[in-house]
Amino acid sequence: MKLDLKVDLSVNLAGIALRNPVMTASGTFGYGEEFVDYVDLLSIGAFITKGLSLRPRAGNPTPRIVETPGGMLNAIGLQNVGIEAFIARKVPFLRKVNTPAIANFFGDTVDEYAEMARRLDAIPEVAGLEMNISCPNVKQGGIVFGADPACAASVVAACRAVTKKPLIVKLSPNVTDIVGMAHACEDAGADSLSLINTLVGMAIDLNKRRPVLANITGGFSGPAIKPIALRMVWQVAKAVKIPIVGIGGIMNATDALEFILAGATAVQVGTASFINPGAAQKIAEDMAAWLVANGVADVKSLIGALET
Amino acid sequence: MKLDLKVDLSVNLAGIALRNPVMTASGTFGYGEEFVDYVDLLSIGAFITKGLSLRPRAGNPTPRIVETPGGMLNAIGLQNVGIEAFIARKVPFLRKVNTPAIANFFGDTVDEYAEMARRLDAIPEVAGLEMNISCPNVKQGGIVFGADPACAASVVAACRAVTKKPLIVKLSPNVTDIVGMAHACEDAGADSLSLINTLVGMAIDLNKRRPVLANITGGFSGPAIKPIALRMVWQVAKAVKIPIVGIGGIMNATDALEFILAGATAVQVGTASFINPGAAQKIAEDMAAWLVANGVADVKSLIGALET
Amino acid sequence: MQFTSMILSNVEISPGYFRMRLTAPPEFSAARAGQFVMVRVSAAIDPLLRRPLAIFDVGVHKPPQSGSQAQPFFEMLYRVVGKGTAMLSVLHETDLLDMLGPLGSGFRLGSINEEKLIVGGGIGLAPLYLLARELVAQGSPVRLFAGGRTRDDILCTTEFERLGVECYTATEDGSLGEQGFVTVALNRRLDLLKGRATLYACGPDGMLAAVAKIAAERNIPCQVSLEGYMACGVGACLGCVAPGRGHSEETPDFRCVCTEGPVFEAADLLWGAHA
Amino acid sequence: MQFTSMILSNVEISPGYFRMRLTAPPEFSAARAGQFVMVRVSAAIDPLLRRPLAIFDVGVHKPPQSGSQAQPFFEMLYRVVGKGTAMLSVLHETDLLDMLGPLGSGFRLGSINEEKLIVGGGIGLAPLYLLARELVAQGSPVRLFAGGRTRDDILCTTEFERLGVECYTATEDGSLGEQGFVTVALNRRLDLLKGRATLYACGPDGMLAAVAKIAAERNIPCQVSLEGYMACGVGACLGCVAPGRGHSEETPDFRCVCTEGPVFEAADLLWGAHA
Ligand SMILES: Cc1cc2nc3c(=O)[nH]c(=O)nc-3n(C[C@H](O)[C@H](O)[C@H](O)COP(=O)(O)OP(=O)(O)OC[C@H]3O[C@@H](n4cnc5c(N)ncnc54)[C@H](O)[C@@H]3O)c2cc1C
Ligand SMILES: Cc1cc2nc3c(=O)[nH]c(=O)nc-3n(C[C@H](O)[C@H](O)[C@H](O)COP(=O)(O)OP(=O)(O)OC[C@H]3O[C@@H](n4cnc5c(N)ncnc54)[C@H](O)[C@@H]3O)c2cc1C
Ligand SMILES: Cc1cc2nc3c(=O)[nH]c(=O)nc-3n(C[C@H](O)[C@H](O)[C@H](O)COP(=O)(O)O)c2cc1C
Ligand SMILES: Cc1cc2nc3c(=O)[nH]c(=O)nc-3n(C[C@H](O)[C@H](O)[C@H](O)COP(=O)(O)O)c2cc1C
Ligand code: FES
Ligand code: FES
Repeated sequence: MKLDLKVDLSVNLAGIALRNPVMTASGTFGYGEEFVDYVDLLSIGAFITKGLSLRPRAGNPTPRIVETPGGMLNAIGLQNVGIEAFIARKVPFLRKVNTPAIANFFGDTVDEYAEMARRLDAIPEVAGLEMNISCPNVKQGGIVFGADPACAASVVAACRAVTKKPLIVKLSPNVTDIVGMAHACEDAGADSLSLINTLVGMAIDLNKRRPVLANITGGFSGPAIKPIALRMVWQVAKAVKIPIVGIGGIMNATDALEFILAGATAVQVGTASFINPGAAQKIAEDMAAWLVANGVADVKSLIGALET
Repeated sequence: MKLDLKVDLSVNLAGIALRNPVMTASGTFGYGEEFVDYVDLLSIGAFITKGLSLRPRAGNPTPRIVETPGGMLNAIGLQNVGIEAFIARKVPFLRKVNTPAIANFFGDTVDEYAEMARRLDAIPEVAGLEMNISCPNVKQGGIVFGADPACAASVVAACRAVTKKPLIVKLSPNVTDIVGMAHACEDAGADSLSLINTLVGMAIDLNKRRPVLANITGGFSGPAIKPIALRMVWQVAKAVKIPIVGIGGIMNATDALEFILAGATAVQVGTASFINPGAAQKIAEDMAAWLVANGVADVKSLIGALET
Repeated sequence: MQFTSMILSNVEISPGYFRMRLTAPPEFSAARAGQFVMVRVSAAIDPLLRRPLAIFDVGVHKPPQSGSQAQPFFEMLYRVVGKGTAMLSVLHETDLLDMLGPLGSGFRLGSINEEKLIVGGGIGLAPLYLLARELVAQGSPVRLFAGGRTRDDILCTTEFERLGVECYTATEDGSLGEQGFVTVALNRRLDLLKGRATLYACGPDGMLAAVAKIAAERNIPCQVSLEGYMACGVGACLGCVAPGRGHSEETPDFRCVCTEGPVFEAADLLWGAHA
Repeated sequence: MQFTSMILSNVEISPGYFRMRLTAPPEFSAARAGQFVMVRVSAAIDPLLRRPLAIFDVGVHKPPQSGSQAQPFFEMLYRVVGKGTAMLSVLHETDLLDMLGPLGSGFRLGSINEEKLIVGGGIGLAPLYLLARELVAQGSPVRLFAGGRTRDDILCTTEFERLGVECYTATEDGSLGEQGFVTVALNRRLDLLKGRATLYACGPDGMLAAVAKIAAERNIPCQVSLEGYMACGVGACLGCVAPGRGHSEETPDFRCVCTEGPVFEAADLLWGAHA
């Protein structure tokens, strides 16, 4: 062990300089403030806000979450304060922290997406945009943007046209061909792809003979989904030229480094922050320790370094 | 509790009379013989053989399995004795047991599938056929039969034409639109649909910087996948008229009954048999006990009885 | 605050109900009645999520031996209902548990002189003992109304009596105290007090709704402690929300149970959605 | 056979190596050297799969008190390498474990008079002690060649010596016994015996390949115990297979380690694939 080795954890994510590759995932870290008691924001690469929309959203009725074997389902229903309140009440906090904040956003129509991108583009405290395309397209009869390459391409292109900020498109895993989706988004102008968003799952309460979630189905996350996420990141990283953000079931530094080997430039920690609010910081620290212990001077040398 | 209640566990699966809805899944129960020390075959509804092909198959190099959080990946590569050896060496055992045996099969081309269906149709000891369409179509450049509705329809129709036995089509979950796949198979003549087969996953050995599986990716099964399976069974059961077999992460009678509530007429127990070789029998017994304790006289009354 | 607790004792006090005492860091003695902890039941991923449990009591154990260090502790009272609580129930002294807390907002104690009527249903008693202690300590008159299905669900009344709290009990099957709901006795007491009292309640939804209704009808203050399925406990997942008074599809008003609650003024909540 | 064992002891015998004694059902005394058990480490789903561990020893404990029941037991020797074995290592007396076994085929003891040379690498010793006991019991001359990286990896030689087995040890760092591979001492002994011996080996792939090569060159019988990633342990999942002698892409010949093995005649296996 070369304990005195200085390791370089920094990565550049489509123009966003990250001091290390560990970010926190949208919807699992609030607007950043919620975790100040547990995570020194200076210890992580960046954090992603809860998904934002033009108008505030109430979200779904409860129960909204349920545990499943090794994972959880959530049907929060994208409850969020809306862009106005975000600017008024949350952005001042972003100004104070010296860590990039990436705004996750969504819409019900292409126009709403583009309007959100335009609004977020104007906020200096927002280092980058992450588009959540796992939302139903109300104009096209509810088909999810992220389930159809053409649909995804059109919404990505619309956002690309109105922002110069780094545009990360977050892919839905609920598709036959994740590589086709990735190509469509890359070609439409995405600067980076993050994956995976949650899988669609369901839980049933046998005794009540009812779904556990008021919304019936929910988004599946946590350690259980890691094998699927890792496979998709590996497939997509081989296929596209833009940097990848690996997400899905990352609980510790080993998991995070596996995603980097599979081709991710950075990772996001989601559900793990619920189990250990300090998870993201711990993962960044343990990653540094692993690099030292293994004599790896630069984490960038591990990106896509899987031998197959 | 009405402990003297006689409960009816029998179900009819597309013409196959099952004494109870609990079957064992293909690839997890050998050819039936492997479990005689642990499971009284008379205590379960039916068992499904390891996937069979025209010629014997060697399968993949090792490692072929790896544990993941709450689940496992396998890349056995469909190793099997082939139809000839099946008839010569395995069918005599089927003759002795008084429990329906369903033959799972696959091919590399539509013709191979049809030839397998024809061969299996001629075996009196085979109560029904389960088609595994999660295999790459060698003639169409490796696209998986089960990933494309038209492709699936053609292979199902070809098998339908050559067998009068109950034909169960086993759906792959690695698709955007499971309901579309289900409709395609129903329309092509399937008598029943079983789902889900394994999801495609991957595991990485960080220290070796290599995939754990020699095959790189593998099929993901076990309790971790239950929420996805349950959701798909519920979606498909609402959409089609033919009976559904629920599969995916079933570990106990509660899980099995949840699938039945979601719309499954019967279930298959897979990975659970590795953890407890007697799992299927125990699940059938516990299911009976649950019906008694809850005053449900007939398990058929629970099929699709979920209140949403 | 995240910390590791060592189990000091874990005792079944009534069939299916356990009382666990654990070591606590010194800062934990500032915990207030109504706050809770999120317990990581196992270091493995099954169960994955932490379990929210109320703080039943806090204290400091001063060992009789001179020279020994005083040991801050806290207690939890829990009912075995599923996997997580079942796993807790088989843990032993010296086993370690990963804790997050104290979380949430706690009860407001209110004016000293007014009589405080505490209503607990079954395991709903868990956050109410520390409340009673705090109210007694500030000199308020306190009465407890404990309800349950059977006598097995009436917990720890001795502990309340030891504080000088008068206890009324009612069980649905009549196996202990009055038969029926404890709200009957509550109403009797309120009739006597002519509407000068503060209510505190924790228990099943039906009981909370009934108590909230009584409070609303008599126009007296009432605080209730809610439950909600929680993932994070720190306001980030938005899983635990409850609809506030003004909530509707058009005018969403969801309150975060883990940070704004679990204790709410009953009047601030929408009760239709709960009943 | 599936059964529940109670842990009788669980002791760290060398850094990172544990020896666990557990109760066994009476039928278990028929277990043969080389057979193994599949241990369910936790009743929860993490870890999900059972862990294969060799049977180190079997016996019957006859308590000194008259009237007490004789208690059949068995032992496992294991090395902490990952999650499952780490969880095993913190279990205590009276903890329960769900077991499947004895599984697999075991060693064939062969002709009585020929000298038996047992080669164990590190934790590979686990199935070899019972083998040595059985060979000694049938009256065969037995020698042990134990190799390891450091002296910490040389296990239980005292136990073998107590059986009357002569032990040779070698470590890669020279911290115990000869420096280097134990196959050097093995070859010396074989030179002396002029090729009349049977070899038994268990250990890392490299050692097994080396021993298999020695046996092939000298044309003497050799049995090896293999490892393989296992899900079921009963021949159903086909996860554990190893390529047999005649295996090729065109002429597949996979052997099932859990049922046909884990002990194989070295000559029946394809060694290229392993080395
Ligand atoms: C703020 C708060 C304080 C609580 N205090 C106590 C207490 O002091 N004593 C006590 O016995 N119980 C208390 N509960 C309820 C307790 O959290 C649940 O009984 C417990 O989580 C059940 O876990 P399980 O694994 O045994 O059950 P399972 O049914 O296996 O749990 C499955 C999932 O559902 C959640 N869940 C199940 N029931 C409830 C419930 N009633 N409320 C919230 N989540 C639930 C679990 O947390 C878990 O995520 C409290 C709940 C909240 C929200
Ligand atoms: C027939 C047989 C007998 C064995 N006997 C012993 C013994 O007596 N003592 C002992 O210490 N070890 C023995 N092993 C190896 C032992 O099974 C593994 O060390 C153990 O499963 C590792 O589990 P883990 O959870 O600690 O490691 P992890 O790395 O967390 O395990 C992850 C997965 O990989 C599997 N795995 C990891 N290493 C091995 C391995 N070397 N062989 C097979 N599967 C592995 C595990 O079973 C599990 O499914 C034996 C293996 C086999 C096949
Ligand atoms: C409670 C919850 C809320 C989430 N909200 C959002 C969201 O608003 N926007 C989004 O793009 N992803 C959202 N996600 C998905 C996560 O960002 C992440 O993609 C997913 O949880 C997989 O990662 P994990 O397994 O590490 O949790 C949410 C996830 C959870 C658990
Ligand atoms: C080791 C293994 C081998 C399998 N082989 C087959 C197969 O040959 N044919 C098939 O249709 N499904 C096969 N499957 C899939 C299972 O039948 C089942 O669909 C899947 O494992 C999900 O169920 P489970 O979570 O209960 O295991 C296999 C699964 C496993 C784990
Ligand atoms: S539990 Fe996560 S917001 Fe309340
Ligand atoms: S472990 Fe399943 S076949 Fe050997």
